Amino acid sequence: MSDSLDQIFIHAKQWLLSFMSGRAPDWLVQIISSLINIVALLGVFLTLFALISVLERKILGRMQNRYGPNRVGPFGLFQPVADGIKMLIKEDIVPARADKIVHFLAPVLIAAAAILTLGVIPYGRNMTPFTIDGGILFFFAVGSATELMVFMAGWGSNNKYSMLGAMRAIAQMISYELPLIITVLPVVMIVGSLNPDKIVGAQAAYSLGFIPHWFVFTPWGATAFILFFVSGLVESNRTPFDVPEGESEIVAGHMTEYSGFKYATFFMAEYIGMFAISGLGVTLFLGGWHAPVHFLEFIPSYVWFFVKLSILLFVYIWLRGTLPRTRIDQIMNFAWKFMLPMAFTCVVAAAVWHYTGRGLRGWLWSLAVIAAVYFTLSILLDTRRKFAPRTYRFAE
Amino acid sequence: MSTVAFAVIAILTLAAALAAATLQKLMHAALSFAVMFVGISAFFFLLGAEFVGLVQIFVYIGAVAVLIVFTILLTRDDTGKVRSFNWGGVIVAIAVFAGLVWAIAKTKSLPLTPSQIEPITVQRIGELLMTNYVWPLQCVGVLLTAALIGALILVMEEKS
Amino acid sequence: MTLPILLVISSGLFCIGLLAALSRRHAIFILIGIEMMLAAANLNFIAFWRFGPQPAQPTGMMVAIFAIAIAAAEAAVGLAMVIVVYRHFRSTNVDQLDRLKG
Amino acid sequence: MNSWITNNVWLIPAAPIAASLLILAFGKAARRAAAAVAIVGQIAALTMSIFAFVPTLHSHGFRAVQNFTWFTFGEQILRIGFVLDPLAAAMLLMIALVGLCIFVFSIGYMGEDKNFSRFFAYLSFFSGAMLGVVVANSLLLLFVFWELVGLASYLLIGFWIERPSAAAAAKKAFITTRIGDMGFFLGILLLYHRSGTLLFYDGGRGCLEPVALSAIGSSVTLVALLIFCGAMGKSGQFPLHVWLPDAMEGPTPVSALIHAATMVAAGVFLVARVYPIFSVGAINGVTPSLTVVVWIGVITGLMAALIAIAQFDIKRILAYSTVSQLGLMMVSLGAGGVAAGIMHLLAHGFFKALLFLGAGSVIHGLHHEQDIRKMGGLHRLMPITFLTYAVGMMALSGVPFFFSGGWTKEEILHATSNWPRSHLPHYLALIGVILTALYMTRQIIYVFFGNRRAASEHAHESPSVMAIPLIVLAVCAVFLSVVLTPAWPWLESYLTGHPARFDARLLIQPMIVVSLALVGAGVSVGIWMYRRAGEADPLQHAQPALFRFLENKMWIDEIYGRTVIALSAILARLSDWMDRHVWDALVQDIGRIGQFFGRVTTSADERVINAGVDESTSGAHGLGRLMSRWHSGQIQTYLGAVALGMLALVLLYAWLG
Repeated sequence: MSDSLDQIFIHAKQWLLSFMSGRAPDWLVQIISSLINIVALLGVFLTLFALISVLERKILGRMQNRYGPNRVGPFGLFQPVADGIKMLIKEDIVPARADKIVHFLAPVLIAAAAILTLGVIPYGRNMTPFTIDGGILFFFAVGSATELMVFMAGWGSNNKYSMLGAMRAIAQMISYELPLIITVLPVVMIVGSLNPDKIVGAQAAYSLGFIPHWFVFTPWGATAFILFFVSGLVESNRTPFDVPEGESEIVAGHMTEYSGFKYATFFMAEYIGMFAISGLGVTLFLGGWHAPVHFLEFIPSYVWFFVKLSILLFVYIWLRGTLPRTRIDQIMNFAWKFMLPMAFTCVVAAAVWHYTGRGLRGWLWSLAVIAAVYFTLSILLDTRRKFAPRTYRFAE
Repeated sequence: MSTVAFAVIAILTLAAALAAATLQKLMHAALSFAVMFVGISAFFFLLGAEFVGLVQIFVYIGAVAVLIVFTILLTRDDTGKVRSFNWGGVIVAIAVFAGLVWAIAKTKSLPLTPSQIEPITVQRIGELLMTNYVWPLQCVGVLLTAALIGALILVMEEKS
Repeated sequence: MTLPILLVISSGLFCIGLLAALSRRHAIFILIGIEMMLAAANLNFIAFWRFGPQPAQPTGMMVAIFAIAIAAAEAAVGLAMVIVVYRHFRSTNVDQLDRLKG
Repeated sequence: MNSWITNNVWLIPAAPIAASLLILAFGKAARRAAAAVAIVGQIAALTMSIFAFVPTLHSHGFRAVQNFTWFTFGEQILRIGFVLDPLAAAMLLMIALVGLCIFVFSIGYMGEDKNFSRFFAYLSFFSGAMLGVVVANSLLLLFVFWELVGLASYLLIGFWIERPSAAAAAKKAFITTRIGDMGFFLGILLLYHRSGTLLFYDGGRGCLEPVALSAIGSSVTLVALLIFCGAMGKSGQFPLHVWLPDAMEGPTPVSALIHAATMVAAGVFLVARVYPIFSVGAINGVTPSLTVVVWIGVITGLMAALIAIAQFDIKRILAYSTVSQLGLMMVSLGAGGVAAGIMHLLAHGFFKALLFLGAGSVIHGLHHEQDIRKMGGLHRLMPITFLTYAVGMMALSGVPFFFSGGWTKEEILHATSNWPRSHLPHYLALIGVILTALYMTRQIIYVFFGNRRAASEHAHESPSVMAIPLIVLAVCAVFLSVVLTPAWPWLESYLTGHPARFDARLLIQPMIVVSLALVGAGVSVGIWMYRRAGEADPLQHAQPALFRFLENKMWIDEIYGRTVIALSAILARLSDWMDRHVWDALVQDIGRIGQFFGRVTTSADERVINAGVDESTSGAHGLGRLMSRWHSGQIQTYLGAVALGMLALVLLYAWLG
């Protein structure tokens, strides 16, 4: 019973394809199969996008002691529909001096890249849309293209705010891409594969029946996960790292000159990027679609995935409601002086964990490595002085 | 199917390359350059070298193309507007192309079909990099570090 | 998809790269051309590996990977040099850069 | 038996080289650290050398070899390796110990130099390379280290680069030794061509082992002589000796380390190492190549000893003495006394380093005065230096019984007297011994006795950091004689592999008497001649023409200047002329042809313009510009030429294949 529920979508797809087999040539079947995957992916994530966009506003509203959208539909749930219609029928303005082709291509490509990254994440048992041997590498390869698109948006608009925003965005994205990728390294090292399915598979076991073997429960995994999450925040330009868009400083960064549906596309790409990076985090560190305890395995795998994804998304929104925006120099310093060394430490700690037998001993050793580097860094960076409560002196 | 895909990719790649070489606006050329690398990566995928294709996208689109557009931004000048094209280069390029094609056509022993192989997994590449190719790998690491430091020192503003 | 066609394509790419490197006056175009030629060479490596007698040994892939890494280093240094030259001469037109003495 | 060091001999040269790199990485400011690192590296090398020495004691004819593949190209596999045998072990010990003494001495001597740390980096580098020469088991690897030694020597001679004379001396040393190395390299190539291997010992297949030796065939004499060319260059044998005296421009510790104890010995060591090649097909121990070695050695030894009598620079005297002693070693090797030659080499390493350091101490004490005519009466002011110097002098002169040099010299004389080809080298060697005693007596009288002259007014004894190495070396120079005596020839048996027996009767031999008499004669003549030596040399008074001849080093430098160097200058002028008048004219003509084409196309252009086709005018204009810009200096033009060249190659290849 639970098994059939788990595989219900797989069976449905096979049922659909069974009409075709024998009647259509093989390549057509292949294309149809891919198309089904794509349509399903788009359907799920566009719905999720709509849902999250309204939920974010609701949750932020709660946090800021106000209601948030509550006019359209029950609890304001139809708000995204209304927004979508508004965006569609708005006038599409292209600046006169803009580089028209580039200006047009930027949102299209950025959305395409964001959606492509979704393709390699395993959403449930046997539910990876596209199995590539180097799936993780694919994710980052496509993800890194985003920078170019952001640049295109900034350049194509022929506006200095756009250009400034794009430059800021690229600078911080490039800086944080390093820790992002290096924190993935320990997982890849320990699993010995770049294939997301294998990475999820490596986290399947449980100790004593209730401690899952997720990588986040090892010292290096926990550290790497935190670093990964922070880098993910930067990569998706979310608060507290939303300098590129910084409404109060440079209007809306590289999206300043976009309106109507193009703007909506940017918005969507940003959210989808966020989903993708959270999904990757779930896959790499939080056991993918595995249940947190053994006896809960009867609940379908994709449910678990989306539960974990939702929790991560909630943290994103929570952070947005909590933290102020950081300065660009703080962001850069943090990336190069703290994130990068810590990310390398994770790699070392994972190696230590592996060679001391992956048991309790390895756990303690890798904890020691990370703690040692952490405290050394905190001394070197003089955090005690820099992050002490400020004392204000007023003119007397 | 793969023939059609091959033809499409070939046309796309060559068109993008031509655009990158001849477009008047530098920025457009740089973007076409990125498109061309997507095309080449697609070739790599078709040929079964997925890993190399991904690395290519990663390095060229994620890093080199961004570097190029940054450099374009930092070196904007008006001399770019002057129409400056060297027709001698065209002749040389065409001559070289003709020569190469002639040489290819003249070589009779080129195989026409790829032999069947197991797909090369990333794991195998990793093992090779850490065993047979470990010294080249180290050398490339040193080279990249040196290039990084060298580039930084080059562009550092002189203290005045 | 046969080896000769692949070779023709890659020589086409090579020659377009050559065209960019020879014909355009802007230094960045020369770099773009060189990168293109390197990419064409990589394509050749992969093609020869795939059609060669020993495709089980991924030598061609390995060479291509190293070539990509080296090309990246070359691009970084080359672009840095373009920036320095621009700062010095206020120009990136290689026609004007024929003095050995700065 | 096989301790770990026999399997890791490479660590011994690696330690000082690593120290050198470390020092260079520190930079200029870290003076104390530089000296400390260098000395630690040297101590490590010394310790490992002692460990390496121990297993060679246990069995006679011990030899540990490790070979490995360096690289493979095509069918050829190039293998290199390291070897540890008594010869190598004894050399290791000597080099490491002498080196350590000199390192310590240098702390004092170079104390005020601003490039202190660079000096230690070079010294360590040199020491490592020299140790590498000793343990190499492949002629190629040996050659690599040999060249590194040459490089280190170049850097150290020219250490005070701001002095033009030092720079010139460094260049001279480098180029002169390069001439020899050219021959050496040709010899290596020929050897590889004939025998197919460059490994010395390779389980029966190495080039010093019978199979390969017989494969070399008739060209073995040529191979041996070519290799000897290298040895001549490094060891300062006539006619390539001219660089060694000039090399004294370097700091004195350098002279001690490189140009007395170790590097110049490399040539002798090389001959000893590849001795099987020299002695292939020996009849009665005589081969053509060995005969050449003997005569070269004799000429060098006698000539240098004569020149040494008429020099006034304290270091130059020692330098010519070194040349002379190296000649003696070569004679010994050539005459069949391999063990005697090597023993003299080891003993010479100690006492000559001692003498040089003593000279350094004097120079230091006299504020960098090197002219012996301005010294005098120092035996009271610098007692330690004087005593140790006297020990060195007696060892060098060959005073028997108590000093190492005496026994080894006696062995050499013994070997030469048994040489069947001719007795002339033997007699000439005897004259050399007398001359050695003579010039050393002269030097010591000038420097330490007599009146205090100009420079010795403010002399002072050197600090202990310089005095202690002197004492250590002096003790070595004396106590080495214990293992050298004919009564208990332990070192000889160790080197040759025959067990030693103690036999006190052998202490008294005819040769001992002869050499005692010779030394006595030399010393007493010296004392008699120089007892009242002042600013002017007595010999100069007696035989002005002869003295001038000797003082000017027999005009060999001048002869070279008139012949070899003049010839190459003529050649240089000739090629300069060719460049100016032939090649340049050719280039200009080609340029004119290009211009002509340009003009042709320009006129064609005008007609096309007249025809009024706008598109093609710009094309033709571009073409015309391309043609007239043939020599423009534009990077893209060059790129295009490269592309065309590549195209030509491709076409050629496709056409041929």
